[in-house]
Amino acid sequence: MARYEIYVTYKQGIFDPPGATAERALKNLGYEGVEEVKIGKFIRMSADATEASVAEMCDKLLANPVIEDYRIEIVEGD
Amino acid sequence: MARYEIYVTYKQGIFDPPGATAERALKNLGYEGVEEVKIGKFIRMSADATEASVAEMCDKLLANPVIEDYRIEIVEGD
Amino acid sequence: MPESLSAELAPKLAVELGLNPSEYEHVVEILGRIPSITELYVYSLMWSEHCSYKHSRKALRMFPTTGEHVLQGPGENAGVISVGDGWAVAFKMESHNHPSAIEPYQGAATGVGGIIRDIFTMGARPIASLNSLRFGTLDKPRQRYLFEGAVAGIGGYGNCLGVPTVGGEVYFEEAYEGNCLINAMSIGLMREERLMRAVAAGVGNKILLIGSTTGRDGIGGASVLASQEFDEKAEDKRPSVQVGDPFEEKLLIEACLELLDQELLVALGDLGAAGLTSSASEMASRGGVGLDIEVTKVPQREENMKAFEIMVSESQERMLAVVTPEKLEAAQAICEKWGLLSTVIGEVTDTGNFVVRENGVIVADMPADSLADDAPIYDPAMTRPAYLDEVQAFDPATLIHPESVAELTETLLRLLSSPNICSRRWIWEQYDHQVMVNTVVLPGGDAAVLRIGDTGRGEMTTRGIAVSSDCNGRYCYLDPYRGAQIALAEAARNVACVGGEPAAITDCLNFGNPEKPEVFWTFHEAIRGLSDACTEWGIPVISGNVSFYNESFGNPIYPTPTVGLVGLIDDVSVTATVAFKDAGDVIVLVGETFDELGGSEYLKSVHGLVTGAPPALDLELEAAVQSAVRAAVRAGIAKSAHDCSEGGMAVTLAESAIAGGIGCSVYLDDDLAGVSSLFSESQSRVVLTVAEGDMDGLLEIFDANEVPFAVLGQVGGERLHIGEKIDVDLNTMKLIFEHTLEKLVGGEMQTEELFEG
Amino acid sequence: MRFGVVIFPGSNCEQDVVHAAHHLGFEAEYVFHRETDLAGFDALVLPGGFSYGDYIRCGAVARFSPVMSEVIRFAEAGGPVMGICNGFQILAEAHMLPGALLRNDTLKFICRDTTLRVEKSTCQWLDTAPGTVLHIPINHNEGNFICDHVTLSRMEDNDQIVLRYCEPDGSRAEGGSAPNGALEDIAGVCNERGNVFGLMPHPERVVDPATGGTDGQAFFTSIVGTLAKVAG
Ligand SMILES: Nc1ncnc2c1ncn2[C@@H]1O[C@H](COP(=O)(O)OP(=O)(O)O)[C@@H](O)[C@H]1O
Ligand SMILES: [Mg+2]
Repeated sequence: MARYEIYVTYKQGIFDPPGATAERALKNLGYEGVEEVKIGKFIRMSADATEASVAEMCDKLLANPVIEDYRIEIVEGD
Repeated sequence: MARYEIYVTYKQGIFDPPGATAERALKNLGYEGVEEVKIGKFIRMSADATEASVAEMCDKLLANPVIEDYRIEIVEGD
Repeated sequence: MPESLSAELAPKLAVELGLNPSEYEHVVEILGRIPSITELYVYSLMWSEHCSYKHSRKALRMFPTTGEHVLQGPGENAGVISVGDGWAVAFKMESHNHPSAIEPYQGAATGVGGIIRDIFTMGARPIASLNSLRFGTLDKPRQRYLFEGAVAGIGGYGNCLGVPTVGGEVYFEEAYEGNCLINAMSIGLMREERLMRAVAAGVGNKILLIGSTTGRDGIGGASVLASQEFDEKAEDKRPSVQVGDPFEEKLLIEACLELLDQELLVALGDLGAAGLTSSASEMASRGGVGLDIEVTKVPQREENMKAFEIMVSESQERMLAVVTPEKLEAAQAICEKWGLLSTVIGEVTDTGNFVVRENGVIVADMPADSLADDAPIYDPAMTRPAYLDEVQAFDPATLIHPESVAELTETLLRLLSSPNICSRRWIWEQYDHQVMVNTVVLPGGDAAVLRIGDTGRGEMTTRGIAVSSDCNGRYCYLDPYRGAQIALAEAARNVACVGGEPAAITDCLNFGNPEKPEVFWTFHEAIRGLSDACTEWGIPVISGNVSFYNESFGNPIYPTPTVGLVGLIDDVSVTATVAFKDAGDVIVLVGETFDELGGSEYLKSVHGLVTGAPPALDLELEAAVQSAVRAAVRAGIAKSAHDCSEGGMAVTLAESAIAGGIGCSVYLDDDLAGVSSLFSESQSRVVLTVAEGDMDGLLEIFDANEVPFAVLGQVGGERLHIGEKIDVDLNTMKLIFEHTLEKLVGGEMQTEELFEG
Repeated sequence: MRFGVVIFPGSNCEQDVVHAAHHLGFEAEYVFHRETDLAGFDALVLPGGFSYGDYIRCGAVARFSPVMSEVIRFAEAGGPVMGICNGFQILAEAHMLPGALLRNDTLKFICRDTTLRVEKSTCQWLDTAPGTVLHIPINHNEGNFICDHVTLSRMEDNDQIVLRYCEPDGSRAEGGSAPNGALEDIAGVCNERGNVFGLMPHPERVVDPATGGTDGQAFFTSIVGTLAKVAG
């Protein structure tokens, strides 16, 4: 059983409406030094599976290859 | 200018329907060893701001302190 | 026998859980011993204000609850009326105020989820929702956050279910700043014979828990949030916020309706406030039977949950069914088909006791009927609040009023930019209001109209229902008796404007702390007013909800008895909207305008005052006006119909012109000062338009109903022209009217600036 | 003419589609997502809704329902498939149609009438003349169509863009006419062959004049002509 953390983000060049809106809102709140806010997904799971198998889960379901990239990290294994 | 990564997740004990759905879907796809899938937000930004100030942004806007926790990481500073 | 708490601990815990010492003594008396911890939790919740109506029950008996259409009155999960051709409609309104003040999106979403469960529990398919909202003013960021979040939550939940949200109302007033109101109404449709009641029966039958897993979310929510005053510490109660799962609810709807279609259930109940406890004990006490539940069978999403936690958890999207052993397998197969968990957690017994076991060991054993029926009933003290004399004595004539055409026109624009009057498009565009393809009259007018029928099965009718929810809290603050009557009058008038005949209402009575005599007096007066009008007009109350302790920082909200009304329409192809249609159509006022500026939006927007006596209401005249309007609409004569409410005649005309994209030219011949003529909120008025050739027919209808009326002028042009009073072009009005709300929400400007800009 | 209307857990416009078909005199039947036999249907519709709650991404889970491999087979054999709203999202997730649907740029759910311009396309589901402006409501949170440049120019070259949001006069506003931020105002696209079609607006809501209008009728009637041509 290992614990995985998966980061799903929009591909370079894909406009990210929530990120853009958050950036504008933060600036409105007075945080002017904020830039390039991007909002993606952060998925955690425990899995009796190899990293390759987790990558497969991402390719199939957890990320959409047309618009998203992902990165997998193993937090702890045993 | 520093780059921050922020991980927003539901607080302990709060039900996470997207996570539960993902878990069921993965199991249906044959990944039976998957457990405790939780889906949160992964936010990246560049900011000319201190970590304390980023925490403030989280409290005010990026996370919902009533139901979510967050963690901030500095990726690179200068 | 379950293990009692210690004699020292029990009374202390009882107080902490909200039971007062005499209520605790009563529990001991019923049980003949000191309660166990599970029992104490169960009683404290079942006897909480929210579940037991202990302060309101007596006053609610004033309501008339029977009538020709009523199939099920108050007492079940929702009321049901027959709407013709064997079709029946179930409906109810409920508050989710306090959870929404903590977390507006989830609070509002789970509010919608809860009321919709009440509807399909009755065997009806939810077909429409309405929402009645109150917030503080939008110049405060927190209020914008609450408003935006609540609207998103209502949409997020209802849209996902595929139930159209077709109407509602919203007001922004300082009085709601610390305590917003989120009242959700749901309406469902069924064949009459399918009506289901949550009555457990049949010794040996299985108790089936269907739907989501049980967690610690919302533990004690009902008693903690809804049964005490709301203060700044409320944020500490965070863990009790629940996250809604509309997807699960959608599956529950489909599965439960299929279970009922196939006649596989003996009883069905939803798990709402106080969770398993209230649902199971109500089913048992209604059926006069006992239940035996094993808590370890309940599917749990968290570890090490205690028996009492499982019993009182308010985890959402769960239903409880009673099934005979023979039909169990078939029933579970349907749950499985819809991807839902279903678990037998107990059995119906003949003991009359509600027994809870943990691994076989009894942890609670209570007479089932004592939970529902032995709850305390109070007769709270009442005192007429002193402020009433002062406000009612105020004479608006003592103020300096605008008089010139320029001033009056500017005043109208100011009213059109009032957040309480401007277009609500920003709200309803976030709601799917068309799914099920039965919405005949969309939001944006007076009442929404829905066609009756099951499109999915091709069982269509020409019948329809008209629905509206209304309550002007300001009027109720200035005079709760009259204010409550006006709430009903306005709802009924809105329904008359689309050709509907009022059939029944539901209500949601939002008030402050009932233990304060002044608050309770307003509550009692509101019910009395509503009851008197309901009786006079023959409109029964078939369901409702009381929400007390709506206070913040020690001040009660305006008394807000929201009325949700359902009216009947025989032929949905003949209805009317508020929009002016064609140039040359004659504009007619049904009813009469009086010098009644008390409590008006004009006094508030222009003078910053909430005072004066609210407009008078003549019950007989109101009924006659509605009947005349309904007849004109049903005869196909009325090309538009719009009632006068907040903002008065000028706003009514402006709204019809904006909606139709065509102006009008009228003259108000009423001997009143300009402001009264234009902005008075006199009741029992409706503006109709008819083709010139239909005037004779219209006059006949007026004659038959003996209503006062006046011919005001004609539709046409691109301006709103009110002789000697107002002259403004349509576009100016439209821009202000249509965009105020989104701009205020965006924090882009304050009302004042918007107007100046 | 017999439509199969596929129900996924969380679909909620299936009865609307069936009603539209019935209103126009066609047969329509529900197909539950676990079914694997599509024999007897002339055309398939994937209706709107929130399949699997739209969790993870709209359409992401539904794509793996048992019926989907049959839907793909049906389309590959030339059978006409139309995805409306969530149905479009599912077809895109299943790579039966190009592109993806992001969150509306307003970050708000939008339910309102829109004006759409019919483009010149190979779509078998719509024989309305290019340039015609139709009034059809939208109802979605994620209808912001996007694809990469290569895909876009390929779609343009192949006449795969079927519908664009437009101004009431048929023109496209400079800053875009799409209420949701969609790339190039795209509201509906088809595959190269023209038999698989996805659109965000809801034509089924404007088929029965009692509750809407009639501008959506062509989306159900055109396919009859197409199929007749193929058969003939
Ligand atoms: N919260 C809301 N949700 C949905 N529709 C709303 C809401 N508030 C107002 N509306 C709609 O906006 C229109 C105008 O509302 P309102 O001014 O309260 O009408 P009236 O004065 O006729 O009761 C109505 O169609 C109403 O249903
Ligand atoms: Mg009205």
